[in-house]
Amino acid sequence: MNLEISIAGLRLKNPVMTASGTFGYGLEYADFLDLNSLGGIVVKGLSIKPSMGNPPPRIWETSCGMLNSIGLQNIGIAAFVQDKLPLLRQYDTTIIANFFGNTIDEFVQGAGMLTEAGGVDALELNVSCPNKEAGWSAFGTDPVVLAEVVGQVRKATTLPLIVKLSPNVTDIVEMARVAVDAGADALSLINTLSGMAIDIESKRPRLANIVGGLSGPAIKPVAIRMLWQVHRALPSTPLIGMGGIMTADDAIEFILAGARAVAIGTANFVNPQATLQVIGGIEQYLIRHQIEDINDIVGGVLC
Amino acid sequence: MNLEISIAGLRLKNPVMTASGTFGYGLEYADFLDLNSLGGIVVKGLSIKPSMGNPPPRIWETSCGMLNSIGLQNIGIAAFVQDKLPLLRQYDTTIIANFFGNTIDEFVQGAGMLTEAGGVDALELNVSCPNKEAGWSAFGTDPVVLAEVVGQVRKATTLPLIVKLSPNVTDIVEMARVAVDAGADALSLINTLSGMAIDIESKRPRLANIVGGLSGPAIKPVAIRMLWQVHRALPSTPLIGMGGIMTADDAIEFILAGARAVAIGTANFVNPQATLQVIGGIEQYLIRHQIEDINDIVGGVLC
Amino acid sequence: MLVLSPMSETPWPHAGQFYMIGQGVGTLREPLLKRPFSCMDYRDGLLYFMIKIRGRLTGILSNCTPGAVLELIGPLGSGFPAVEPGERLVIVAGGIGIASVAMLLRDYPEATLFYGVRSANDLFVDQLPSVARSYITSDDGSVGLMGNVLEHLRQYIASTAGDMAIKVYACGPHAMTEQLCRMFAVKAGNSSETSGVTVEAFVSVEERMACGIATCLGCTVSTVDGYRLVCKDGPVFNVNDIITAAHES
Amino acid sequence: MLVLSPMSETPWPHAGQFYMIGQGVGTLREPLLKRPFSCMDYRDGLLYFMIKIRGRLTGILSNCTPGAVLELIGPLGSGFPAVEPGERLVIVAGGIGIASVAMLLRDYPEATLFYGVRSANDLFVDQLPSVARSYITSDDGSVGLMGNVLEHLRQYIASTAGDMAIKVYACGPHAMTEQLCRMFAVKAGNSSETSGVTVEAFVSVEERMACGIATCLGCTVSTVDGYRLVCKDGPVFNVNDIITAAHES
Ligand SMILES: Cc1cc2nc3c(=O)[nH]c(=O)nc-3n(C[C@H](O)[C@H](O)[C@H](O)COP(=O)(O)OP(=O)(O)OC[C@H]3O[C@@H](n4cnc5c(N)ncnc54)[C@H](O)[C@@H]3O)c2cc1C
Ligand SMILES: Cc1cc2nc3c(=O)[nH]c(=O)nc-3n(C[C@H](O)[C@H](O)[C@H](O)COP(=O)(O)OP(=O)(O)OC[C@H]3O[C@@H](n4cnc5c(N)ncnc54)[C@H](O)[C@@H]3O)c2cc1C
Ligand SMILES: Cc1cc2nc3c(=O)[nH]c(=O)nc-3n(C[C@H](O)[C@H](O)[C@H](O)COP(=O)(O)O)c2cc1C
Ligand SMILES: Cc1cc2nc3c(=O)[nH]c(=O)nc-3n(C[C@H](O)[C@H](O)[C@H](O)COP(=O)(O)O)c2cc1C
Ligand code: FES
Ligand code: FES
Repeated sequence: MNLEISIAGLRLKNPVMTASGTFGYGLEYADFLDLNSLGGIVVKGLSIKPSMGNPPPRIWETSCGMLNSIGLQNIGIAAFVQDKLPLLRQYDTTIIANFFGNTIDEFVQGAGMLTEAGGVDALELNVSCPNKEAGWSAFGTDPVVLAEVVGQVRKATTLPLIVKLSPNVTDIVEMARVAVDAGADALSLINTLSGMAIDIESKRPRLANIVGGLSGPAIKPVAIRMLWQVHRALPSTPLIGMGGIMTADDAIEFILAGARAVAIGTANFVNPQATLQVIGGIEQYLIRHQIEDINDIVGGVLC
Repeated sequence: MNLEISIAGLRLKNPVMTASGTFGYGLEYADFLDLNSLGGIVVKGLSIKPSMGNPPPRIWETSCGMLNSIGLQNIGIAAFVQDKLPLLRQYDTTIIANFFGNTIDEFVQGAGMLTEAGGVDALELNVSCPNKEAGWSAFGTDPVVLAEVVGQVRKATTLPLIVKLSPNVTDIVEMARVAVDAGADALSLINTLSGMAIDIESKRPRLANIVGGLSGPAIKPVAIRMLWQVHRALPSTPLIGMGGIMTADDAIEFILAGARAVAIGTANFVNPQATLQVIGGIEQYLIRHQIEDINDIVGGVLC
Repeated sequence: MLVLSPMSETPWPHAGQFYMIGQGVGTLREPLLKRPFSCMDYRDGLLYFMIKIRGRLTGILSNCTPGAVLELIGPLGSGFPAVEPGERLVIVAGGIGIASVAMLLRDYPEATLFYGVRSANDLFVDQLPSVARSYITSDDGSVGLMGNVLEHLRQYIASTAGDMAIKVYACGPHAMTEQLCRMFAVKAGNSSETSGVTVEAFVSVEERMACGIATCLGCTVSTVDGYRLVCKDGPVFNVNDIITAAHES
Repeated sequence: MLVLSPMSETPWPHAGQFYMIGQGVGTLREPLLKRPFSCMDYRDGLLYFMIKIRGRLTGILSNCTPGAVLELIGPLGSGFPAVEPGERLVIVAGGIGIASVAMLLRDYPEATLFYGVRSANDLFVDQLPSVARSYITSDDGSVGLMGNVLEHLRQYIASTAGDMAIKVYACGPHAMTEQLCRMFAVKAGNSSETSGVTVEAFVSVEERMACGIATCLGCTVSTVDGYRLVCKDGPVFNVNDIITAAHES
């Protein structure tokens, strides 16, 4: 049975990765599972300078989901490259650096720093965080700005470039096309939906940042729909599916919709070994359905 | 204590209405509750001709939500006016007709028929059903088309005009502005999010129509966020909030975010008396917080 | 087997009617929606259901301990039509479909039952009222006759002489419903199969439901009169009316 | 009171450490996320928790019957620092905050306890180890001394002569944490209040948590060194370090 897949020229031993921001810098989970088992580790979104993120409270649980307004707190690319990357590299898994900037220049500079560092296998360009200032969201929601940032970053790196799309758009297929045309080798979808909750006793928003990103099982139907739409429009573009995956069954739903790989996010908080259980469950599914190669079911939904 | 509110010139005895498509033509629920207690009844989306809707299966339950692809099956405006409206009118509540067309002409004609019929208190223009053909969705997602359809319908009716917005857009505030500028007296938000689910055993979509509309508690954070954004941008426009309301606490969350009225959708299926419990719970909340008038807390979130 | 004691007065159901059953644990409900289940019997003020564990809600129901409080709406739907004097009733059940026809066994003890299961493990005869004649079949032959229940039904009807009209009341999986429609629907032009005896067949069909009370319009089935609602116009339909049976949901 | 028997070997916790506890009912989880709870005691291979019903998960925990299987991760966080010889320990608890300091009562029987509750109903003394001296206060005077627990603490410290340094270890609601910071933080410039005696105060702070293991970055608290994580850098912080205590969540 073959679980190996290839995304943008990278070979992953299995299609299960971690979603950025839900697995720290990877090392935090070494006590809970063998990191060598993972298809890939996508680290917390990095920026050229360390970033404090948003004020607390930063999380609130909603029905079958959670809102977060972490605001891309991170130690900065330099500290990541120096303190975390060498340790991460000791594991036999693919390391993908999720990163962002506050301006196109910062995006370009970040891509350059991560490329030169060596040891990073691919970049995931985050243009889709709903917790940044209003102006920032243009990177992920305005096709013209998206084309510009992807195009510039493309020129700044020789690494495989994954663009992580925002679901908070009218037409996900248009955004996917723009990203691919501007040089993306693969696409990740979806990031969180923009949401809000209010404490009716204190009358205050549950998050200090007022709005936050909704993740977890609640958003899975939206994620599956977007993934399927993008796969149908761009069948040869490798897609990494995420949004509410808790079990292997959820992961297979994404693969049937057209994902070549999947990423586990919120589920890591619920169960630190969620990734391993998903990998094991995918194997069971393939055995039960007598499928030799995971690649045979990518996009296999019968419509 | 005052629960009465006013929306687009209509006085509702309380802010709790039913969401279109989840309460039939109202009469179906007469066995379960006293329809006179409701602030308003919004009937299933009507069209100038009867419509069959989409093939089955049409529903699938997801995590804290449900997908539906009913596809606006309805008996047509003529049958509604003749068979249902006279019976509905016997109740002391506000009757709002949700309606749609397949072309702008049909929208206009529908508005005309419902206006002439007499007995309908207001129109709710549905431009936001995610279960129609791809082209149709332009009514709810393309600002130019939205302006056109709202403007034309505005000219065709003297009734208060509520426009029901789609959440499947990049910028809900822009759509709200366009609808109000084109003549909407009030806005309803949100309709369902476009979603999809796949049966991994049969590899078929759970819905024959492939995609459907996601409703229920899963979408509440998205609905609250959109409602708050629109209220902030258009503080004087009356808003009807909906999306995942199951309890009075949920309803109050919408009211604090800026809704003058709320509509109960999926919850009617879970509990046919959900509307009554929400009304009762709002009263309790006002008593507990010593609030004299429900209008005093509309938009009262402290940000 | 789920036995419920209604907490308020409720009319008793007819054979073929169903209830929407949901869990009522305050505001945290997962799954949210109620699910339809046929009532198989009522006695001593209790309602009896036979439920196969299929997924989310049935999984929760199977873990319910005595005293658990559930929410239920019903009885709903049309049920099987009454059998007229001079008609012979043949009841056909496939798998858990037995739950939907079980009340008929009680109401018509002189009926004949055809009951097909996959294997002996799927059989619940001990909980059923007995009828005059019953033919049990299993796919693997582990209980009763081996083979498809409808094959045995076909032979039975073919060998039935006499002028008594036959009513067939059936409930089973999708494939069985489809085959019954082909066997007995007049429109299909193969009423010859019934070899002279007048056979009128009714099936109870399954479709996913959200409301159970004709408001969500979720439970449609294609009939000669267009889409009909399983929860209101059914769940029992004449095979002549059904165009495409509800899919395997 | 929740008593858990770990299903695999686990290190025992220190006073002030906590566990993330969640319900493990297969794939249907509502709420999804685990919640943090301090371990108040362990003995005979069992972990003891004292839990106040607040909302979703605590509601479910309160309905758990013996034998229920829960998921838990821990022990987590830093706990209270060890008290050095020659230091006098004063333990301060507000309401359910008693759960976070309870293990200190066991470890330091010579300590002094200040325990403030709203009213007699909120008191759980019978389940606590006894300490040398304890002062119980209640807002309504229904048990112990009437009034704010920190007022009594202030008087106690003011009246405490001697050269023994005092360690104050505290846990309570937001407002109490804030007031403790104002009372004891050196930076606040009011160390005079401690009237000559050296007082070093530590509080266990609460913040909403998703992971408990420093990956979600959800549980930040503002300190003089910027944001720190309650789950990793805390939950116990020196009052000198805290800028704004965690909000009432
Ligand atoms: C009128 C009517 C009467 C019924 N009477 C009975 C009865 O007496 N006893 C009984 O056990 N069941 C009966 N059913 C079927 C019952 O409603 C389903 O088994 C139930 O809805 C499954 O709920 P779940 O939450 O466990 O499954 P879900 O978690 O919703 O689904 C789990 C899996 O089961 C499949 N599934 C769901 N519903 C059905 C279905 N109806 N048929 C086949 N597969 C399905 C789904 O495709 C899914 O893959 C009846 C159905 C109808 C419409
Ligand atoms: C390190 C640490 C140790 C803790 N130890 C204990 C303990 O030993 N015993 C104990 O009973 N609790 C303890 N808590 C608090 C406990 O985690 C919360 O009570 C719990 O998360 C509430 O979960 P819920 O699902 O019931 O509430 P939810 O349904 O999530 O929320 C219900 C309501 O309670 C409020 N709420 C939620 N969490 C808190 C909170 N932490 N403080 C105040 N209000 C809150 C919310 O604002 C909401 O309005 C501790 C917290 C931390 C951070
Ligand atoms: C606490 C938290 C932090 C996140 N941080 C990032 C981030 O830094 N960069 C990013 O691209 N996505 C981030 N995400 C989004 C996730 O990677 C993922 O796209 C999203 O949560 C949907 O997947 P899920 O439902 O499995 O969590 C974050 C999500 C959560 C819940
Ligand atoms: C089964 C179903 C049918 C619906 N039909 C309509 C409709 O005809 N017209 C309309 O404007 N909205 C329709 N809606 C959307 C609801 O009115 C409402 O906007 C949405 O479901 C969100 O609210 P909820 O989460 O409370 O259900 C339908 C929703 C459901 C679930
Ligand atoms: S189940 Fe809702 S219409 Fe039949
Ligand atoms: S709870 Fe996740 S970082 Fe502290």
